Amino acid sequence: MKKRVEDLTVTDNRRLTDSFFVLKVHSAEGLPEINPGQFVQALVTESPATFLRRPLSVHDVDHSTNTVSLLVQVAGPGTERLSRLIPGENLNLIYPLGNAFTLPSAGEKVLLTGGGCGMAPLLYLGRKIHESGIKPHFALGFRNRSRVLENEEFKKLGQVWLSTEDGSEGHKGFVTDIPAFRDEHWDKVYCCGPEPMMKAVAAVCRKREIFCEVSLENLMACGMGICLCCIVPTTSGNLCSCTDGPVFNIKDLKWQTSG
Amino acid sequence: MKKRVEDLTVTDNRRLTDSFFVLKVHSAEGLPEINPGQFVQALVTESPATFLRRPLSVHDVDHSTNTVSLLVQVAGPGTERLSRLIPGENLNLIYPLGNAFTLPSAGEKVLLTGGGCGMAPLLYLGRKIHESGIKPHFALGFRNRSRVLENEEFKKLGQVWLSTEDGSEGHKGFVTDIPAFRDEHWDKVYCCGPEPMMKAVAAVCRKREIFCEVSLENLMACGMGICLCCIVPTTSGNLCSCTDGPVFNIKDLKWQTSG
Amino acid sequence: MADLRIKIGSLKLRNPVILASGTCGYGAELEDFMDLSELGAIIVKGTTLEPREGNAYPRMAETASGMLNAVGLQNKGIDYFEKHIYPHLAEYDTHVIVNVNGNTIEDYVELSRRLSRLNAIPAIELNISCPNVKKGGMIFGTNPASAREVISAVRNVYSKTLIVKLSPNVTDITEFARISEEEGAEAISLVNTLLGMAIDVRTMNPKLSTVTGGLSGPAIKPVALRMVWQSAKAVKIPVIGLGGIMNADDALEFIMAGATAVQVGTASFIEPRTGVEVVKGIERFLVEKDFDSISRIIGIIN
Amino acid sequence: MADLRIKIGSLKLRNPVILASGTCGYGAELEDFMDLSELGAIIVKGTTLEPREGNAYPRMAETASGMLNAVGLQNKGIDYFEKHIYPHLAEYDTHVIVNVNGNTIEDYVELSRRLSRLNAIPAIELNISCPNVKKGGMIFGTNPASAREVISAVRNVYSKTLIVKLSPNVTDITEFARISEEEGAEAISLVNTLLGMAIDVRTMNPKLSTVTGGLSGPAIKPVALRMVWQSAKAVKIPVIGLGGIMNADDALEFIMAGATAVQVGTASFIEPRTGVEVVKGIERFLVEKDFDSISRIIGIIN
Ligand SMILES: Cc1cc2nc3c(=O)[nH]c(=O)nc-3n(C[C@H](O)[C@H](O)[C@H](O)COP(=O)(O)OP(=O)(O)OC[C@H]3O[C@@H](n4cnc5c(N)ncnc54)[C@H](O)[C@@H]3O)c2cc1C
Ligand SMILES: Cc1cc2nc3c(=O)[nH]c(=O)nc-3n(C[C@H](O)[C@H](O)[C@H](O)COP(=O)(O)OP(=O)(O)OC[C@H]3O[C@@H](n4cnc5c(N)ncnc54)[C@H](O)[C@@H]3O)c2cc1C
Ligand SMILES: Cc1cc2nc3c(=O)[nH]c(=O)nc-3n(C[C@H](O)[C@H](O)[C@H](O)COP(=O)(O)O)c2cc1C
Ligand SMILES: Cc1cc2nc3c(=O)[nH]c(=O)nc-3n(C[C@H](O)[C@H](O)[C@H](O)COP(=O)(O)O)c2cc1C
Ligand code: FES
Ligand code: FES
Repeated sequence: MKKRVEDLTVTDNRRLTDSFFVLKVHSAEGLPEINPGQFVQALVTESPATFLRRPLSVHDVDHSTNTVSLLVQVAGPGTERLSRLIPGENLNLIYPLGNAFTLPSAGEKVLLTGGGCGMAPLLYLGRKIHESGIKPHFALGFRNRSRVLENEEFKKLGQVWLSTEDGSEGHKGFVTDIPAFRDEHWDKVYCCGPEPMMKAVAAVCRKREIFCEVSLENLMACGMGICLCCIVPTTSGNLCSCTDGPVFNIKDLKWQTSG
Repeated sequence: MKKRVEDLTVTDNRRLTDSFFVLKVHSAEGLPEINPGQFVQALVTESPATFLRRPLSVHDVDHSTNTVSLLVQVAGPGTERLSRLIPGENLNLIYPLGNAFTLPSAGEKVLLTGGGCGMAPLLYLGRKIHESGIKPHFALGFRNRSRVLENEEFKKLGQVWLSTEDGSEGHKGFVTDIPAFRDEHWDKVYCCGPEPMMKAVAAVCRKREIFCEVSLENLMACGMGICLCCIVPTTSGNLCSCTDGPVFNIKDLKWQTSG
Repeated sequence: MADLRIKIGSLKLRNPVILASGTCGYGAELEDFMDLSELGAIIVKGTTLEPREGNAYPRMAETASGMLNAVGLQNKGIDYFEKHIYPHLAEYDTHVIVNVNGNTIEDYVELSRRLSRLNAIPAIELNISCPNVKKGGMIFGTNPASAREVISAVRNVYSKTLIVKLSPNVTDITEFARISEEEGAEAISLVNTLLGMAIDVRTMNPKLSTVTGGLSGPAIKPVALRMVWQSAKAVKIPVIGLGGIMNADDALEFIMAGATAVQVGTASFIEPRTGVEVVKGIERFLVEKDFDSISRIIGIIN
Repeated sequence: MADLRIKIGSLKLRNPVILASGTCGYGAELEDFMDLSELGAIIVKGTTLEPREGNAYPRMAETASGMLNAVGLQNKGIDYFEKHIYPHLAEYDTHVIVNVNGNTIEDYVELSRRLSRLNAIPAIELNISCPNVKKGGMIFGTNPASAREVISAVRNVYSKTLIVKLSPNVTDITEFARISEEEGAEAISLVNTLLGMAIDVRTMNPKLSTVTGGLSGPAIKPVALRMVWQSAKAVKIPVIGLGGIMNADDALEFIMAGATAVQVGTASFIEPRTGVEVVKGIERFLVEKDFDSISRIIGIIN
């Protein structure tokens, strides 16, 4: 998995909601191996407010068409500019970056949980798990019905439970309020979402002694392990979330358990 | 002629040659009075390399459609970005800026001479002179045939002589080599072009004691007379080329005569 | 509605937004774009005793998120100012402050004395930080003893509001902040431009006729903000913050770092209405966050 | 073809392009993107005697054309370096220089002594300019007496090539350049980062855990270039220029201003191949302009 810098070509840019879009980019060189949980560093040209690259998780990969999908939320000038890319334009990426989720062993029962743009890596993870012969389960949390994202894509791979904070779709509350999450047996839980959500999920998993990996979204300057800006305190000292992560087993993180 | 900051709408962007294009922008507010020789300060958004606005001469004005034309040469990142504007996009301008050419009195015989992007203000100047009942004459200089710009537009207004450095069209040499320029009587000569050209024209006019105005393209930070960066040494001290100019009578400039 | 009024010594401003010297001419140049009375104050062009032509062209170069200038205090001198410019300024419904420059201490003193007689000028900004002149300017602002001497001398002859404008081209900005306070300045403003340089690689020449010039714009904002934060903790007199302010958020950063007021400089070149936009944006922020007064957020960052 | 070779003291580099400390890890991290042997040298991570965890998160903030960092010299210490990292570095076909840091003069001396024993490390860069540590670092680099003391002490125990990395956060950079030369440094490198700060207006918190941090990137280039120009005129030892170099033109500006070599820092975060692109671009420029050697343009701006 050699890292590379490459101009990929935008093939599609689809709005999901007001602030979310899915960007598809094609590699003329042919994609390298990419593992679920890895991310790209996207160069935002034509934005005076964007000096550094922007880290984005790999949302999905189609090796047959050499296409990578990114699920992006407009958060500021960088993502706003990306939201206006049109098919045919270039997007320069450094990729594939970071470690990956630990795939489950045969016969394990797994839950993939997340919300907002944190859902991004879960689709590709779910696909890989599905390909390995395991049916993944998803617990996805949203603010309200109008924020629900890519539900149908996930349903193709496995069972999906939804939660919304206002109860306008699925269970009312947070992902940790979804009964199946609390009650059923899980061998592995994977989580990516806002920090409070990840901490809540981690707290449940710690208590129930479930293997749990989370994908962190620390501020990054380089994404390649050369700036040491993205550190996360772990039981083995400060680690880089761009090379030692972004995926961490919660047992290694020095999070105060909460929730 | 109050100055304003306004978002105008691009209605047309036409390539003339490799590096020249004509941009048309429409004012929804309605254009103010604009005089030939005045310029705009164009804001280049979406270019990380462009911090300041870019000064551009008013090339033409159509009050009936509230449209301003700009004749622009790609010189660097700012003009490059402008060259890719598409109809419907906004262009933010501060305008109208600067002084203006002194229009001829009835019956005067006038020559408008220039080359390259310096030709920009001559079309609107020629149009205004034409409207006033005087037929303007044009002496336009280019590197070679493939660089000849907007010839036809000028021909609609009056007689046009061309020169090219390689003789591939019109007279071989510089505008000052055009026989009519040297030999005929001129009441007023107006010039805008590269500095060596303006100096050569000024030298001829000085010798023949012809009224001559040139339009300078000094580096500008503001265009509104508040930075004092665009100064030009004159017989009355350093003047701002953005407010006291860009048009200057050669008798006021402290140019060493050459050519 | 939030209360935007602030005080710089005895000078009351209706809001904390001031146009910076050398970037707003004499105010008149910007009247097409905005109503100057919506601003806290304007600081007019750097003024000297004698008329000055400034430096040779080229005087400016664009840089990444900023610009270099080498204007060198071009102005027509105090006589011309008093006779031809002051009468117009006296009619503005905003405070007009004059930026004071000199080659020698005597120059500064004489000019301040002259300005103290002009009723409609309630304050001066002592510029000991101009990087674009051979004599005076930054030489005073980077040497503690000279800074002390010139501030003290001017204080002796000038009884209205005295603001000292500091240079960022120093190891320890707080030293100069303290000296200003000790010598009786009612406020300090910082920063002036950072000394910088640019080369045209194609022609192999410096881009400025003077080789070096003053760097301004967003590029310098992090440095300016740090110095304002340090200075605000070092002295009790108000700090006026500037350097790269392009919008209300930038201004709020300075205010939170400890600035009682802010100045808008280079931004006016790109968007002449920046000053009034900043006023509006600050007010909007305060209302949104439920602060009844600007004083609630001055120096909120410790 | 043009001759790109240069010399830093007794150290011969195949070209003048070096990766800057703290921005290229230990080199290995960039091997996927380029062949390190195409570079003049690499300067590995800031190293200390004891292991360090660095500062708390958040450690970085993006700014206009630049970034602030507050890494604070996170590294595993010299023991770990010697045992686990050095063996790998020793195999590179490029010069590997170590950036040396300490809290006290004794730290600097002891670390330099340890490094002098490592055959594959032909030079050290004495970092007296790190703005992100409470003790040592910039305190040495902004005080002339301390700077002299630490350079002299290290010079006594280190006989290979000694480069001193200067802080731009000073009133007069030439003073520190001269002190370095007087105390026997074979070269100076400048600039380290400018001390800056940023505030998140929405949360009303500083963006860095340490409040202030080091500003790097194109924003600081005009200041860095000016300091290199001043220093190159002040001393005879080679000056290594850095600060905001993103491409060959930027590097050429530094070389024309008097730098014998240049370092690429923050640019590698955005385009990891910047170093080799700069080498190619410099060569292209020399060929186009018909210069047979890089030495023809070093300091061509006077
Ligand atoms: C490993 C990783 C994977 C990510 N995956 C995705 C994804 O798949 N989809 C998605 O929409 N977002 C993802 N993010 C977050 C995304 O990088 C930021 O939203 C983006 O950088 C914001 O840039 P901006 O210019 O639009 O906004 P800015 O104005 O730069 O920032 C807006 C907000 O985003 C935060 N932010 C800014 N830069 C970064 C950064 N480099 N890293 C993290 N947060 C930042 C800021 O603190 C601020 O709160 C990921 C982040 C990381 C570290
Ligand atoms: C009053 C005035 C009227 C002008 N009218 C026209 C016009 O009608 N059509 C046209 O094509 N060009 C015109 N110019 C020149 C035009 O402003 C520059 O070509 C443009 O600013 C270059 O910007 P850039 O980002 O593309 O290139 P840059 O990389 O910024 O510069 C490329 C070259 O242009 C010069 N330049 C850069 N900025 C300026 C500036 N602010 N003023 C003058 N020169 C600059 C630089 O020195 C450099 O040599 C005019 C300039 C002035 C002052
Ligand atoms: C073109 C120009 C001219 C300036 N002239 C003066 C001056 O005469 N007196 C002064 O004190 N500062 C002068 N300055 C400095 C500004 O007032 C201000 O301190 C500096 O530009 C930083 O603020 P900014 O980044 O908002 O521009 C000048 C700045 C520029 C860009
Ligand atoms: C994240 C980061 C870490 C750095 N760490 C060090 C360091 O350990 N030692 C050092 O001397 N300089 C360090 N620097 C400073 C750079 O080497 C360089 O001097 C500075 O960034 C200016 O150059 P640039 O603008 O090209 O980045 C660091 C810079 C950054 C951005
Ligand atoms: S982002 Fe640079 S080391 Fe992780
Ligand atoms: S460009 Fe600013 S005064 Fe002319």
